[in-house]
Amino acid sequence: MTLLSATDITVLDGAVRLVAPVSLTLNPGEPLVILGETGSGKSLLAQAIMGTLPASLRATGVVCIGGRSLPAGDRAAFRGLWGRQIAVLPQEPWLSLDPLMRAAPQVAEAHRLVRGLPGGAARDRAARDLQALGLGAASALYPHQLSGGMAQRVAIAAARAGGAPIVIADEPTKGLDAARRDDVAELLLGALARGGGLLVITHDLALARRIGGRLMVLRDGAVLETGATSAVLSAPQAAYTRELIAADPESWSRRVAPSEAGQTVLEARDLTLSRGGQRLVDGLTLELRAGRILGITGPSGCGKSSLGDALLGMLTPERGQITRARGLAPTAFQKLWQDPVAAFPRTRPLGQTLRDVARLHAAPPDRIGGLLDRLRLAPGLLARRPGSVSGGELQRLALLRAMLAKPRFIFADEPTSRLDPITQRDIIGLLADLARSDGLAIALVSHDPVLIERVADVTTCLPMQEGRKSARDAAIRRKDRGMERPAILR
Amino acid sequence: GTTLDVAAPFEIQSPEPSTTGHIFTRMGIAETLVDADPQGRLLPGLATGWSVSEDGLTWRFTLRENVLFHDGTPMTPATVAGALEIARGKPGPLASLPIAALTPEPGALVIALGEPVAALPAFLAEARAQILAPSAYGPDGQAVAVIGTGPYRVTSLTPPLSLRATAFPEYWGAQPNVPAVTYTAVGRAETRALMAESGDADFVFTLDPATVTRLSRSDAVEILSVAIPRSLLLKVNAAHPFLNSPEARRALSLAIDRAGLAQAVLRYPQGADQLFPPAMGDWHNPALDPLAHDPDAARALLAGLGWVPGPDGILSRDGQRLALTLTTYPDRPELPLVAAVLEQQFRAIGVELTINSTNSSEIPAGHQAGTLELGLLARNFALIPDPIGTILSDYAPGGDWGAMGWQNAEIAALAQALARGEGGDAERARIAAILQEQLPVIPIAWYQQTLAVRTGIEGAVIDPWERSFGLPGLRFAE
Amino acid sequence: MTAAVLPRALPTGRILVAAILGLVAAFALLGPVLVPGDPFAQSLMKSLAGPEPAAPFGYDHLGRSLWHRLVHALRLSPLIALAAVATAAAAGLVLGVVAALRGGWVERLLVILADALLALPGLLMVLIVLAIMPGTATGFWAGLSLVLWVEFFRLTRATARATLASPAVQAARLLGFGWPYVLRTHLWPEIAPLMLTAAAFGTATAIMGIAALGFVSVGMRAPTPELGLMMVELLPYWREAPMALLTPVLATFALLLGLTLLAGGHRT
Amino acid sequence: MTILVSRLVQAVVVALLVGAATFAMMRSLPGDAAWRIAAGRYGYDNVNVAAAEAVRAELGLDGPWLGAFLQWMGDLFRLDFGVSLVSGQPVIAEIGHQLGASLWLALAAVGLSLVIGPPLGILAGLRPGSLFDRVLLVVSTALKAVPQFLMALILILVLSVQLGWLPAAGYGQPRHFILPAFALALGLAAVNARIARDAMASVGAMPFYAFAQWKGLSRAQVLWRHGLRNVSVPLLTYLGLQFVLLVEGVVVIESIVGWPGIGHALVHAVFARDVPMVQGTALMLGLGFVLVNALIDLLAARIDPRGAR
Ligand SMILES: Nc1ncnc2c1ncn2[C@@H]1O[C@H](COP(=O)(O)OP(=O)(O)OP(=O)(O)O)[C@@H](O)[C@H]1O
Ligand SMILES: Nc1ncnc2c1ncn2[C@@H]1O[C@H](COP(=O)(O)OP(=O)(O)OP(=O)(O)O)[C@@H](O)[C@H]1O
Ligand SMILES: [Mg+2]
Ligand SMILES: [Mg+2]
Repeated sequence: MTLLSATDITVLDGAVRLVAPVSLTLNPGEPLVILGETGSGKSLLAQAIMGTLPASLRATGVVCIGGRSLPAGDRAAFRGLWGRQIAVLPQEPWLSLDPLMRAAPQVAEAHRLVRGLPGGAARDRAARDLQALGLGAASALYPHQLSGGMAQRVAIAAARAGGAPIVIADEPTKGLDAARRDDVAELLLGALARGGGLLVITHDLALARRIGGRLMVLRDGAVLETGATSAVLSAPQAAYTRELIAADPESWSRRVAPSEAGQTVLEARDLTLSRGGQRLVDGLTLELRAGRILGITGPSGCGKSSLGDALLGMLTPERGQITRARGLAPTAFQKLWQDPVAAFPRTRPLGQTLRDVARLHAAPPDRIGGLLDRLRLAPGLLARRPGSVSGGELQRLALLRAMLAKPRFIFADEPTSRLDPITQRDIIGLLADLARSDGLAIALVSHDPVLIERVADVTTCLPMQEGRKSARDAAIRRKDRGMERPAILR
Repeated sequence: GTTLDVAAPFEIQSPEPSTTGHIFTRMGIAETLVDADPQGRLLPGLATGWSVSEDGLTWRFTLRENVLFHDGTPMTPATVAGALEIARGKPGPLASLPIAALTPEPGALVIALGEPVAALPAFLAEARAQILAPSAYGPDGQAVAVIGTGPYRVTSLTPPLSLRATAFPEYWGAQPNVPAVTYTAVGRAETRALMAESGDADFVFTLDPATVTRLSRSDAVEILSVAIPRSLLLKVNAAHPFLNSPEARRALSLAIDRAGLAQAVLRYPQGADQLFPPAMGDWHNPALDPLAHDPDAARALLAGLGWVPGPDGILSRDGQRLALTLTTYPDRPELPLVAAVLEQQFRAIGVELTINSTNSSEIPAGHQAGTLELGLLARNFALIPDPIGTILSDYAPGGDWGAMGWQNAEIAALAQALARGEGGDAERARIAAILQEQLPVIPIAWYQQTLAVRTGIEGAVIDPWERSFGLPGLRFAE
Repeated sequence: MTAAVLPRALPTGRILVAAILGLVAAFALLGPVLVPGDPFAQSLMKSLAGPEPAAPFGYDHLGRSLWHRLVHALRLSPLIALAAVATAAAAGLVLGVVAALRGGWVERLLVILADALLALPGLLMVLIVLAIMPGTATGFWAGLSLVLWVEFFRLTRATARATLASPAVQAARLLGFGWPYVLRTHLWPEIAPLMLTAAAFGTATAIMGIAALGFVSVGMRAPTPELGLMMVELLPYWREAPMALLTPVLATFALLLGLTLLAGGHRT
Repeated sequence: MTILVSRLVQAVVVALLVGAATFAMMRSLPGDAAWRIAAGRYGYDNVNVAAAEAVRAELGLDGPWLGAFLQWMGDLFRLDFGVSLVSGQPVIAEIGHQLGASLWLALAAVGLSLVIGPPLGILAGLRPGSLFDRVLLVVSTALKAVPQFLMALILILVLSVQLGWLPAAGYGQPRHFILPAFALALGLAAVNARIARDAMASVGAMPFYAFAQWKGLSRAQVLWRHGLRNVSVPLLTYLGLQFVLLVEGVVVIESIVGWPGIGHALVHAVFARDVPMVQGTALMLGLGFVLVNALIDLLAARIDPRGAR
């Protein structure tokens, strides 16, 4: 018996078709994973199935749930299913919890109001749910006191408290590191074992492997191929799927460094960094040479970005020395920000920003055009603002901007964190080329040890300082809030 | 109801008679030794009678027997002397009198003067000469409570806006008809008018001209209006080089369209054609040549003084523009209005006027400093029920609210004689004539006092001397 | 999310705002051209008379043409208000940027000062300034500027702090740009729309304040035509000549409505 | 705790500012203070040289500069505001009286505005862009664009004169409150409604609001359990700032309806150059603002544990 079947779901924005007719079914105990390019319509498809599409979009098609069949366009009809039939897992768990309510009541209220348990029993059930998820101590905390992973688990408990058998999760591991990703996968699979249905959207191949079941690949709003997850991942049929899988860092070949190292561009000796009263880096010594790539890894919040700030003189070290090579202009030291959108003036067309930099550094008039070609960027992008180009494009434009300043050193902070594997591979490849051709010294930060291992000549792994394990969750939380809030206010 | 609500513009500052006494006498709470009728004739008050010695220096006031203060203590010659002693130590008319001694005697108070003052009883009829019980005063002489002898006794006093009083059962005179009264200070004329209209107040004192027109059509209230001894006048700095000749002042006077002003702005029956209004009885001189409106004559007078029109129509002489500043105050809402009209009427004869509507004290202060040019003001000639007190301080020879930079020995002599009790109608007529000819101040209008009484309240009269609301005489109609 | 709402809500609002403010401005500028006349000239005989070709809105209690007084008033109050808002905005902008750039005790001092000023009712401060400079446009300008700058300062400082600490500014500095460039290209675009909103609200507040003070007789000096003063003067005649009173009331209302819509439209 | 400390600093600076401003006012006002005070005390009919000199002698108005200032600030910090120049009563006593009257009026106004504004605002915020939302926008903007004195007069004309439901002016009985409180409340409610509407619209657009519905709660349950609480925080914060607006309204309204409150006293004191009264009232209002905001800070911190605002 199928738990859910969706037939010919399309999503339209006015006359623009964002999701072509797509059909899918969910069976008990058999998860469905959706993979696909950024912007291919994965989220919209899931939303159409759950009746949670934004009001500006229109959907057609039919969704059958629990023997009832509902037109996908009729949002109101889905209202009664939420919590009772479908557990909707939010994309951003820390934004999905009421910031002014403690964790336990957010779970208990669903037990009481949806499942109809009396108040006391609902509280007991909520406490047991949280206990089972290893959150016993967290039940009286407010969401802002929870780490991303904890918030994720509270949200799952709350979403499932109504007793819905079907779980739909959109990128449940976005922004999480490997350990945390596995925790979440375990949780999702645990629910599945009791005969429920599970739909997971992701572009993390490792997660897809872990979930198993069946896989569906989307591109441009249409299904490219479907099949058993293990089968598709090991023997993809479509060219795009093949490319997607091939772009995974796991399958990159190791980069070969040029034989002779260049001069020392930057040197840090016995560097000790603290931030907010916390020791981040203790007695670190490193040397950056022209043409070489220094890989920097470490868990989230261990101080990778802070190290970059220190190397670029934007953060005063507590102790230690940073020496720049003599004769280099101050602007020869550049940085690629972790969040590229935030590193450009929000309201200025990109072309104008680039021209300002070119003028300041007396770059020849055709320099921008040349670099655009080299980075495979369309000149038309220059007329747009930072918010209206894709993440991959902007990350390359940031690189272009840094190149205009004739840098000798670039600190590249997670330059691919939000990209799908193909775009990620392109950018890293480009950086490596630059190091070789221009004799650039590069510090490359990533939380993905595989990626660093494939690209870097030297690797520094920043350890999480002792006694800061608990602070780590707080750091994640703060960062994510910091990134999300402006988007809402805007 | 059994309570009568009074609304008037005056705020209650404190129980102190020197600042707020006029409210207490108006409300029938405190009384003075001497009383006055609407014609200004003096009547017995807390004193049943008075006499003066041959030389005019010793006055004897026989005090009323069996008068109780509101705290139950009896009024005695000593308490009366004490109250007056405190009163004359504070700013007020009494302070200016040449009193040598106040002596209590059995059943009477004897006042010894340094020089004769014929109007002494009138001075004692003024609100600040009210008699309060000894317990009303604090150790420094400031009043801390209103403990008077009147028909009403204060039950609650909440400065700055309200007061309640009930009939005092042991009052020496007849009991009032209305057992309880309240007083509310309402600064804005339009709010007072609305209170009258909506029935929130039974007795509303002082209405603005427009309201009178409106309320007189309403069935809910009755409007009472009476001419009072108060004039709206233009105080002139006669020492100012532009204004130091009587011709210049007459030219300004001729520029003023008093009839138009009275009808359109003040809505009075007529404008002022001399300084003293008919309400001042024998001071008003019907034989005087009335002041007229004649801009052409005004222009001719100014031309005679050497003023020639400039390109913008404003006159100038020896390179100086005929530009003057007129100081006035908004406490009486009609004053800025009249100022605005004057500005245009003076412009018509080539005089430029800048209006400075400011605190009322700027006029006497400017007088003292010699900086005032023109002042538009409302002068009450009945601060005491005998105008001689005001005439003396304003025109003999000059004073803060009267003549400025102008002296006239004849007026001074006449007024001082009148004050001593010598002379009569002829002297008064002569004073009026001199003022009419010299125009140290330019009269503009005679005031009308107006009040609104809710229909169904009988017995309301207006006291032109602004001493009493006449509450004890009021009655709710059946 | 909220963006989905705005596009539909704005255009009607914009048109309304433009229509109202345009009408008021056109009247203030072109009024005397259409019907020549003098706002001060009195003819007592025409006191409170109805409209006629020379005075399309009729006459006030002193027989002055309401049309011309209104024209004058609609120039005066907005002029004072705009001058005050411009001063306040400039002061707030400069001090706000200085506070955000310099930090330290300069910032703390300015913040404390602004907080304290915020705690004092604006009307009171204008009253105090007006007590020192009575009845003059300069007094109003000074008092209102003193009140209004706080809002601009707070806005600027908050925005500047966030912006100047942003990676975008760090990047510009790394690339070698000076502060003038940063302020122009990074800060100004962020602040400008906020400033516009605050300026529209500030202008409305100022006009309302001038009128309110006129109402408690601390406003402009008669016979200067000012909206609040006109209302006070005509109020006693509300029953005799309701249209005369309504004229300045409606003009004020239109002006304030236009400005508040302008400000509110941006804020939501 | 830091909330209280920063509010305390604010209070001290308010006191300094008020002290310095009123002192400067005392010294730099045009015209002679003794004359002004005499006019305030004795009325325009009776102010003359004698009265002005009496005042001058009594108050010692021509002292040296710096000593007077230090004395002034010293008295201020001992909460000794001195004696009203006009009435001769201790300023503290006078303010005590008036503050009560204003406070009740203000509370009534705020209470009324909260009953009117936020519910309408929330209703509109639940459906942003709807007809109701737009009507509310226009109505609230219009209400905000009516000067307060006008609002009071319109209400008096309609409610007292035409309908005779309420007294036009006066003080003392509960029914006297309704009209002035209502006049104040309408303006406040217009703003409250906008704030509530914007807060509701943005809360409604938050992921957690949608998530609460996805958990299976009904619309009403979500609004009640998650909407109101989150809307209340910005509303509360704004309420603190509104205090300033309220004070300005109180000044105007009190002078119209003859309310014996602090706003009324303030206007009079400024007119009459009663500087100790100006100082006392200004300080009370300033400290009142600080106190109200400190309370609101504490309350908001209880509702919103994130603290960082
Ligand atoms: N509310 C909307 N209005 C109009 N277009 C939208 C809207 N939401 C998404 N889109 C567009 O629809 C397309 C599909 O979006 P969707 O969010 O489903 O992508 P996705 O596959 O989930 O991508 P990602 O991996 O980045 O989450 C994109 O081109 C996107 O720009
Ligand atoms: N501006 C700042 N002020 C104070 N503390 C900060 C600041 N920026 C970062 N921190 C703290 O410093 C620590 C290290 O932050 P950093 O951004 O360097 O980590 P990271 O290794 O780059 O982490 P991620 O992988 O999440 O980017 C965190 O605990 C963070 O909370
Ligand atoms: Mg998506
Ligand atoms: Mg980082």
